[in-house]
Amino acid sequence: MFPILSAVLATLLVGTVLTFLSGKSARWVALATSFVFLAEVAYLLLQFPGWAGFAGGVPQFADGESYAWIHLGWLQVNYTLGIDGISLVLLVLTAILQLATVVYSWGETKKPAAWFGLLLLTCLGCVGVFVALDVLLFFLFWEAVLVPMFFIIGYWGGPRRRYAAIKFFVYTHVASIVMLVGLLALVFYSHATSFDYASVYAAAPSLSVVTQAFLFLSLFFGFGVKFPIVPFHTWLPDAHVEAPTGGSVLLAGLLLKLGGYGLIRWAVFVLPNGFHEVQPVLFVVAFASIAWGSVVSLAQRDLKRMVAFSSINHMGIVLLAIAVGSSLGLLAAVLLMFAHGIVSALLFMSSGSVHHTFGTRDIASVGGITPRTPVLATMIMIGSLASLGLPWLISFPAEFTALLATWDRLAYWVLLPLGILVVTAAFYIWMMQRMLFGPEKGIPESAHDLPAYETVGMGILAAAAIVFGVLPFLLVNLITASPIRVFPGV
Amino acid sequence: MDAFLLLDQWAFLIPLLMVVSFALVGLFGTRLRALEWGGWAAVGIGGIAMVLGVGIAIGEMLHPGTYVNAQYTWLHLAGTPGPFPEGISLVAGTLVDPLSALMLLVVTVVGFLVLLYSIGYMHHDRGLPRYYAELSLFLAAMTGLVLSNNLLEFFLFWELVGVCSYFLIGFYYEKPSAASAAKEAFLVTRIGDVLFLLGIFIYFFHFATTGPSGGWAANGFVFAHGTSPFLPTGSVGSSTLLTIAGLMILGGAAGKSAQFPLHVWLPDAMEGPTTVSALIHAATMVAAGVYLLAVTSVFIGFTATDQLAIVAVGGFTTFFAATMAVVHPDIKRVIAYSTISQLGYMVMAVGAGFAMVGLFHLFTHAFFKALLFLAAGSVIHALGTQDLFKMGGLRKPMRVTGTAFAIGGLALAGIPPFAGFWSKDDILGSMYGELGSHPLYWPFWILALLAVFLTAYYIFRAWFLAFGGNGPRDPTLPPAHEGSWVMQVPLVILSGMAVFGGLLIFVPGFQGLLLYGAGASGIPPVYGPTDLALSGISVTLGAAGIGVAYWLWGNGRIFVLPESSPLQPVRRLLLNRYYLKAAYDWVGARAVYGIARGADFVDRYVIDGTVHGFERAFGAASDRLRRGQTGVVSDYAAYVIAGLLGVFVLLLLVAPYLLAHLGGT
Amino acid sequence: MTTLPESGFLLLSGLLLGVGVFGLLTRRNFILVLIALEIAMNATILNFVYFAAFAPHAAGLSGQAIAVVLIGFAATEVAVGLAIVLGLNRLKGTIDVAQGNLLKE
Amino acid sequence: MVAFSSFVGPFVPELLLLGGMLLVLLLDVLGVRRNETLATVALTALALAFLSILGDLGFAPLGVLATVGPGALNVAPAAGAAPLYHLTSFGLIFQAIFLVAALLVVLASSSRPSGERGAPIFYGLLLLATVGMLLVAVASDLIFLLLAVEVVGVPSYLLVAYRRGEARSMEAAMKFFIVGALSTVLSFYGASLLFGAYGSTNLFVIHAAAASVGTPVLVLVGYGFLLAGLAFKVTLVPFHAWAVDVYDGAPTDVTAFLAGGTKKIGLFAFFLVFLGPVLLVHPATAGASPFGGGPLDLGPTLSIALGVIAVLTMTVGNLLALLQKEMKRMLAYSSISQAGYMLIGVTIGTAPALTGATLQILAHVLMKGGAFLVVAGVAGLGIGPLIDDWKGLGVRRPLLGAAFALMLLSLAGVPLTIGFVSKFVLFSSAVQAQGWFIWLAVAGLLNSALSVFYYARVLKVMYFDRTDPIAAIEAPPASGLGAGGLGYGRAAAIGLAAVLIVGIGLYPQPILGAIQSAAQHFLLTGV
Repeated sequence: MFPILSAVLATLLVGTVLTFLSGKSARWVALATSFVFLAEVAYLLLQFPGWAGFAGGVPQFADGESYAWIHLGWLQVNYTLGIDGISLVLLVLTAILQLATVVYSWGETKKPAAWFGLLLLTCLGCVGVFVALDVLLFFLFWEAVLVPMFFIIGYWGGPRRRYAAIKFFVYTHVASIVMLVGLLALVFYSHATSFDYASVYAAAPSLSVVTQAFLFLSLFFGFGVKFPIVPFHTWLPDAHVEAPTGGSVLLAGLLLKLGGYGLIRWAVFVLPNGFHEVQPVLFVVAFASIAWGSVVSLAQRDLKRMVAFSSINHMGIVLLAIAVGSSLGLLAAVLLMFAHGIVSALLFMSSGSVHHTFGTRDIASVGGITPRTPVLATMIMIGSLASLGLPWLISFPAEFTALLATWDRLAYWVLLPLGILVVTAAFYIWMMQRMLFGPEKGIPESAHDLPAYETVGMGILAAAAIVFGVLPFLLVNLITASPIRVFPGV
Repeated sequence: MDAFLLLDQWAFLIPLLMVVSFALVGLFGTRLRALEWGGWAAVGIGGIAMVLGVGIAIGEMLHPGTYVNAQYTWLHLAGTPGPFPEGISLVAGTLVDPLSALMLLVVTVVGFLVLLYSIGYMHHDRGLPRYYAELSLFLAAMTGLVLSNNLLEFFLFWELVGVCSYFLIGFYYEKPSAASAAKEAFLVTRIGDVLFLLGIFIYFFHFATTGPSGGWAANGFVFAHGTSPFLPTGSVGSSTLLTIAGLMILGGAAGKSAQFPLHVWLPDAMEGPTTVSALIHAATMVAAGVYLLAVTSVFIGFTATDQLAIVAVGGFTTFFAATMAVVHPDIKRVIAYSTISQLGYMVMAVGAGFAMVGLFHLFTHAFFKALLFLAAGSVIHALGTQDLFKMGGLRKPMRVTGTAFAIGGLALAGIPPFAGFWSKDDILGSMYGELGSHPLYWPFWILALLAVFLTAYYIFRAWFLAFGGNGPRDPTLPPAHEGSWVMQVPLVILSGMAVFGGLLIFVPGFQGLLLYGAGASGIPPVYGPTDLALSGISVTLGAAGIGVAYWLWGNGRIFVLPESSPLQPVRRLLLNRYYLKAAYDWVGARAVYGIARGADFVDRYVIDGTVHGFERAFGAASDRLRRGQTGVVSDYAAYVIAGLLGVFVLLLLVAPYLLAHLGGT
Repeated sequence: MTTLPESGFLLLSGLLLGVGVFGLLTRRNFILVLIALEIAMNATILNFVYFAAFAPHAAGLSGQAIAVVLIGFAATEVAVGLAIVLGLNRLKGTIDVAQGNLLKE
Repeated sequence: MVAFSSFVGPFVPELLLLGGMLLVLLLDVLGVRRNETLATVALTALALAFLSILGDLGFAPLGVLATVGPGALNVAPAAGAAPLYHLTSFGLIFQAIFLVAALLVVLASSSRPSGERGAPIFYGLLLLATVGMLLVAVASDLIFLLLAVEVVGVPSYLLVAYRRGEARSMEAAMKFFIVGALSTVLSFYGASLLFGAYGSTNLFVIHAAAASVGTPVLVLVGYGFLLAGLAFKVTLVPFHAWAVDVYDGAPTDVTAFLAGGTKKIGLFAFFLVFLGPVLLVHPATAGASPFGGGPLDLGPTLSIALGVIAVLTMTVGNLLALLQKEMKRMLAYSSISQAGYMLIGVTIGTAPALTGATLQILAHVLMKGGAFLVVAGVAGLGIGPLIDDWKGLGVRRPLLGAAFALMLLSLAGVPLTIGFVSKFVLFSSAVQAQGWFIWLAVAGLLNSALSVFYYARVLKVMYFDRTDPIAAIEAPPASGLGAGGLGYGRAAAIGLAAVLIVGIGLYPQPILGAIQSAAQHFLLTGV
């Protein structure tokens, strides 16, 4: 059959190259690429046959491809691709975010060719992570994402961008190194016949529970830093605050999702017994991240930094939902990843626009912007309300399911995340009170409402937030077309 | 006849219509040349909605106790391993039953009247389209909430009304006080919502497999099945878990219905336009909490402990809020406190198991409280101030308003035959019946009784201050005048309801409505001697209250509490709202924010500091080593020799040791 | 540890090596360094000759042959060394090995 | 004819290079000193040698060039025979790698300003050193091996100093010579001790004997001396101190040759000397361990020592590079740490590990050699030696910058580059070997993570730092050479390296396959 997934990757690759070469008109090429990519994802959705269940104890994938890559007998690496509901949902997210980001940064004047090229490259890496079904291939894309992001932060970023870029690169690289050790040990200690997901999946149970636990921990660390988990999160605020808007959008919208996806696909599914052993650790970390992210956000004066910390809180909930380790929890986790992808992207775009409209992101020094910039204010409102988990907006169904699952597993511990919901609401509402409402303050004469392309870019996301908030079931049915549906729970 | 039941199938049109209105006004409102047009559109659609609502209510009256459940499945997850073996399905649907019919009547009627009134009240405001859009959205959400046929859907609308209230309170967002009031309202109710969520969780899991056809989860957690509650009545028993669930529900209700201790937001919510206060913060949204309790008690049920807790909260709030109303100088806030207090009555009734009695008071209260607010609204509209002590002698220039306010006051004070009398007495009477079996209800019942006196006192204190005497006390005020007809018509209609609304209980259909469900006892015309005695007492208390008010404030008198009076500290305590607001502000602004700042510091300098520590450590090591590169060749040669010796140590000592003790490879 | 009957020889060669290395480490004059190197080299050569004669498994003449080769090699090495000495001397006017530290750290 | 081919055949590449060298010197005598001419001669010799080696390796299209019959490879000698040299496909692969290094350097130098004094000497010595490298790859006798190593060493002393006018170069040569000579003495001394223990310097004999005889302390001491002596070439810590000064002081093209080329012969020497014993699994019969924990086992003992040194090397190398201000020295330190990775291969001693190490060696030839060639070229553009002098280069010279960035990323082990693949295979083999070897993988990976820090710093300077326009770059290059002042030859060399880095990084299968099968043969005897 036609290798559609390779075609998708090829599209982005070619698009990237062309964008790099096309100088001034780069944005058009990038836009075209994003549309083609969108179309391909739509095609994937249309012809997605649903989940084929297990064969020989190994989960099946759609649109599978596999070609020999490195065969040394002891080292059997293949180029293996495939998707199920989980990857598909995240592909949809990627497509939406890519389009929105390209449109939003339409006005980029600083080396546009490189800018748009790197944007596409980042998305390429993420797509690769979502469709790769081979340990090496997965890790390859996983690492490949770092490089373009490094340049995006370092070249287009804010005043401390150099420091932030290097910190981001080194910090996350160290994490992926630990993860790589875990993956290699997983392959070789379980005597898997190849690096393919299937053979690893089949071989893993042969490992002793203790080994599984250690492997799970090492993988968890690798994926966790991407989440990020407290206390290994400090790369995130710097990276976000210094990164250019488009960079933050992809960083929060996609890169953080890699961690969640990896944890589910490569750790939870493959090492359920090890997972069971270390589950308490995950709970503790998750609670810490939820509480810490939210409480620290409350103290931030910089809008962007606040949103960054709220990401820690939300990804903490994702982690909690995963840690619950039930079918329901995993469903919630993926749903929430999608939701957070959309919402945080919207919020980062908003703070970017705030920055170049009012010349500062300091919440306390700008006020009453609503009359002057109604559209921007509306976007901020939608973003904030969605992010604090308001029903009818995308985050709610996800958080609701997540907490429902948590109650099922942890009973009254759920009060902690529930209580934190109030704090989360507090800092968003407080921010809106100070920035959007009240008498006008600190608004330069030059300030005018958003340019059209930014409005469209954010509009796409806002629309997504509302549509999927009213009809989350579109996503749910897709996500459950995966091993999640029958995950026995640990 | 059955045309009405047919109508029930189309109940979902009501929220839908209001959504349309929302979209219409929201998107094109600003395009319309005369902003009022947007308003009129909303009023028109609201009218249609009202007709539908009234129709449905009538239908329910003609066929008391029927359920009409219209739903379609949104999502069905086949049985997953874990908590929901039968699978989950989520449904969207409408349920028309006595409860919702009554609520629907209130919401649509008051809603329409307020929409109409606003045309006049808001005409000068440039934010008119936004106003009507938000109001329409609110009505959509509120009717949706009323018609919800399952707990999840209920919660969705529950939150939506909250947001609308948030935006409407902050309607004059450029006013800092309004912005902060909106924030406060959102956050305080949010606390309730969170508890509510937990309650939902507990119910979902506990009853996942209870009930017919595959259990509750498989049927979308709907309230009703056929013509009876889905969950078999009495399935609650007295389990601790469900007790906690019930308390969580109470928490949610307390947040929305501004019950102690989550009441602080409602008085401040008066920053919104008076119309909003009338509709949302008197008649409908704040009543949603009571409605939630009623629905829960009917379809799920409370344990005895829950009931006691609910009664306690309600009864205490009734009195507690009334005391604060006694001293307040702001006309709107007085009414706001009275709202809290009246909601307390309803909560108490529902808690004691008289859902319909509570809703009956909700019904009457909605009208006379809306009336009071709208009346106050026209006063504010005319004078531009809310301070009672500046007003005075308004009864002459504003006859309609003055009368309306008086009628509302009488109804509130529970003077027969005005509406309030019937419902409030009903509550006190039916509660009294329970006192025997539940002695613990006594104190709260007594508090509620005392509140009757306070109620009558403060509302007429307000009336005398505003309308009594001759001429305003503050000469700078503009000359008062009546509002346009759009403002007067609603006042008249509502006055009508405030006068006769209570008498509806003698109408068989309506009675049938009220007779439905638990707590059928004690509803007129089942008047026994005790009831009469009780009525006597409460009426006397009410009259006394009015009398005292006249004695202190009548004919333009101003009663000033002497500085020496032992009551001064009490007065201060009341004026400062028992310092609860201050306490909350302290917790919010000092404690929580302080913790946050501390956490931020730790994050920057301890956690991130550690990262930098690693950086520095490596740097230091690098420096040390680099100093070894002296550039002197004999040093390098020395290193080589040292290395040679090191290799010998490795080969002859270290490696053998490791091999011997660690077993090597 | 296994001992060769004539481990005295080993001692001798070891001593030679030690002297050479010590000289190399302590002498600052390039010429003396070269000489030290020669001494150390001779320890090796001595070893080969000696082992060829007395090693447990007699290896015939190969030891001597190697010794000869090594003598030749040592000579070439010294030659190169001297070339560098000259270059150094011409450039810096000194052959003090400790002088050169343009390059460090 | 048969006799001829069997005797001369194996050495055709060496002979070709010697011929090239003589021709260069002859041209010098004849007064032909045009740089291009000399470079062309050297290039031709190297290329021919390269092709003939590929032919011997039996690459289908080049089979005709084979100078030894395909049967002549990997044939273990008759028992008791003690050949001086032994043709293995593994050795040939290394010869090919060495030639690649030499080719890159010569190609780059072909575009150096003409008429420079000592150009003929440069090419001549370079070819001579290459001959030595090729000999190392076929040696099967300790003395032959060590002499071959010296055939590389002695010319490289002079190569460093061939620009006689430069004090830095001269000083570098002096240091190089003294430490080098010392190491030579040590390694020969070690050889003599082994000769004493086994009565032979032939590696077949030694390995076989080591397998049976057991481990008298004399043997361990001998191996210790050899280890120390050879460690000098491989720049293992603490035998590394000379390397940085020499790499720094030498003319950068020579540095490229030293770092990319000669260093590797040390590793091959390690393979020859240590793999044999490391592979011995039989418990030794004699020489109980001083700790009474059973017999002193030669293989594990050596492998532990090597492991410790490997970790020490990579760690210290990285730490030294961490804060380095000068580009050349930073790269020098980084190549020290890279040596540590390669040593892992010997430590583990399995075919997979050897494969990884070999690919790592090839990778290092391309990355580090290429990097130094870039540095030389950039110096030609009038940019200072400090890393900070490279400000904005990546933006101003996109292609050159991209190539250099690529090499750095490859050094850091970022995917889609040969550097990643080699590290991946190497560390996989460590994990696959299990036991305590997994800690080698952990140490190596953490080190590569640490190294990312200083590579990223260079990228930061090249791309992110604000640039004050440097006339030397804006204005037409002083050297007046093509390819924007680099010269076409150098540009070609750099481009070639970059292409190989990515190409092999994307599809390493053929090379890895060849290496592994060769390694398996090699490990049968360890020679």
